[in-house]
Amino acid sequence: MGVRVVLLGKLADLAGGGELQLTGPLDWAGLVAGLPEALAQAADDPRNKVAVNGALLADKASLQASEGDEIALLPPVSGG
Amino acid sequence: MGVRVVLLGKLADLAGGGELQLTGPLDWAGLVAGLPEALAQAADDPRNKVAVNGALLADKASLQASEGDEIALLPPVSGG
Amino acid sequence: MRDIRLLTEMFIPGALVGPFTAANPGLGGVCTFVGEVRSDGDVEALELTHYEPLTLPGMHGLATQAFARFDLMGLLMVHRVGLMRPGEPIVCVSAAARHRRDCIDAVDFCMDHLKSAAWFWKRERRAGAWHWIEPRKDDHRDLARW
Amino acid sequence: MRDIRLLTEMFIPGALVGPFTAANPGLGGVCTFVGEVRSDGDVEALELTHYEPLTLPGMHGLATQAFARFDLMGLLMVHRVGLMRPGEPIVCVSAAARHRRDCIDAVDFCMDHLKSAAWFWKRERRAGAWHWIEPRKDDHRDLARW
Repeated sequence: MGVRVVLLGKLADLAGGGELQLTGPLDWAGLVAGLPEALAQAADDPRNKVAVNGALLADKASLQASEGDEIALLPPVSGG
Repeated sequence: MGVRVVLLGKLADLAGGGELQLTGPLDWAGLVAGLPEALAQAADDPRNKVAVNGALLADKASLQASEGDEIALLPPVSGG
Repeated sequence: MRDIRLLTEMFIPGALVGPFTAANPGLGGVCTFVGEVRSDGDVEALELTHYEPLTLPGMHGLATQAFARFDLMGLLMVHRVGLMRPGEPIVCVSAAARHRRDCIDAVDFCMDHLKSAAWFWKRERRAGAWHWIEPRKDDHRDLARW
Repeated sequence: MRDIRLLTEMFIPGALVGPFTAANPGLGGVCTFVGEVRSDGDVEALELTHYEPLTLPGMHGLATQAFARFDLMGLLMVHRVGLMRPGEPIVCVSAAARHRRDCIDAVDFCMDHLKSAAWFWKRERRAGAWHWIEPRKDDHRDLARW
């Protein structure tokens, strides 16, 4: 089943696509370790937010994702 | 020919109509003396403005109108 | 592109704003305010009187101030005079600009000044009797913001 | 009356604002902002990506804040996603209220927050190549006003 990692904005470019599959369970360190190198470096930018199953995390370090969960990596927005 | 006196807003009600004809030349005291009593009292309200031939006067006391001129008495506006 | 009008008949704001927007190609934003006659309980009608030698020059002067103050591409300022019923539009101000802040602020500025500084007198008919409307304190406070 | 939409196809703001205005009888004013894709020199197209589990709830949350903060009768908030060409509308926010200040401020508030706090990512195609747009410093300054 795996953990679905959704990449938004320019993070999708760094990943070569909008989505990755990793194996759970995953904490923040485990997630970063599983990302392609360019993306792993960018993911640590403190301006990026993380959501699990559509709920934003106050702190990336608190990430806990299990098989079947969806993690989203969200760079700063530029809407409107 | 006379001096045409145009009354706006509630000043028209006090005059019983939107327009009066007076005989020129007229300064401010002469104008007030020629107005119906209720209107004469209201005209002195410092919030009222006076225009001669479409040009606002900075100071009512500077009014000088000749035969053929149009004086407008303008109470505070309530537009929009 | 400046379009300033005094109208004596009912108008449809959308019929003015659509062509106005199209007349300013390259814009980034359009802000529009439409004021209507409120159905305040027993208000049957509203009448707006103006003094023609001052009204239209006053609106053009206000438009000139808005163009000087904000980075605008276009300004539409339309005001009704005469007799209106609840639900009818009284005023429509629309500003087109490359950036959002300019067009929103320009509409805000024009409305504050139209309400308190333009040459209109308003009265309402309630239960068959006409009542003049005095300027509200809010209007003076709004003007002091600029 | 609250109408919040994410649209994947081109829309005509006037076709939304007319019915929205009619759906709020008794209003005193309607303020509308429409943002369009600016024809900035060589921009060929704009693409807006969003993260669906956050976008629409985010817009509803913003509408709830606006209703709590301003005395509104209705709020329309429509945002495009997907691929757009210069001249096409991206966003339309319209607020109906009994009084002018509430509807103008509500539109201003929603636009400031939509630009900087909603979950959209924007990129432009120039000379065939896509470029991500970063949030502008102005947007953060605008947010700090509230």
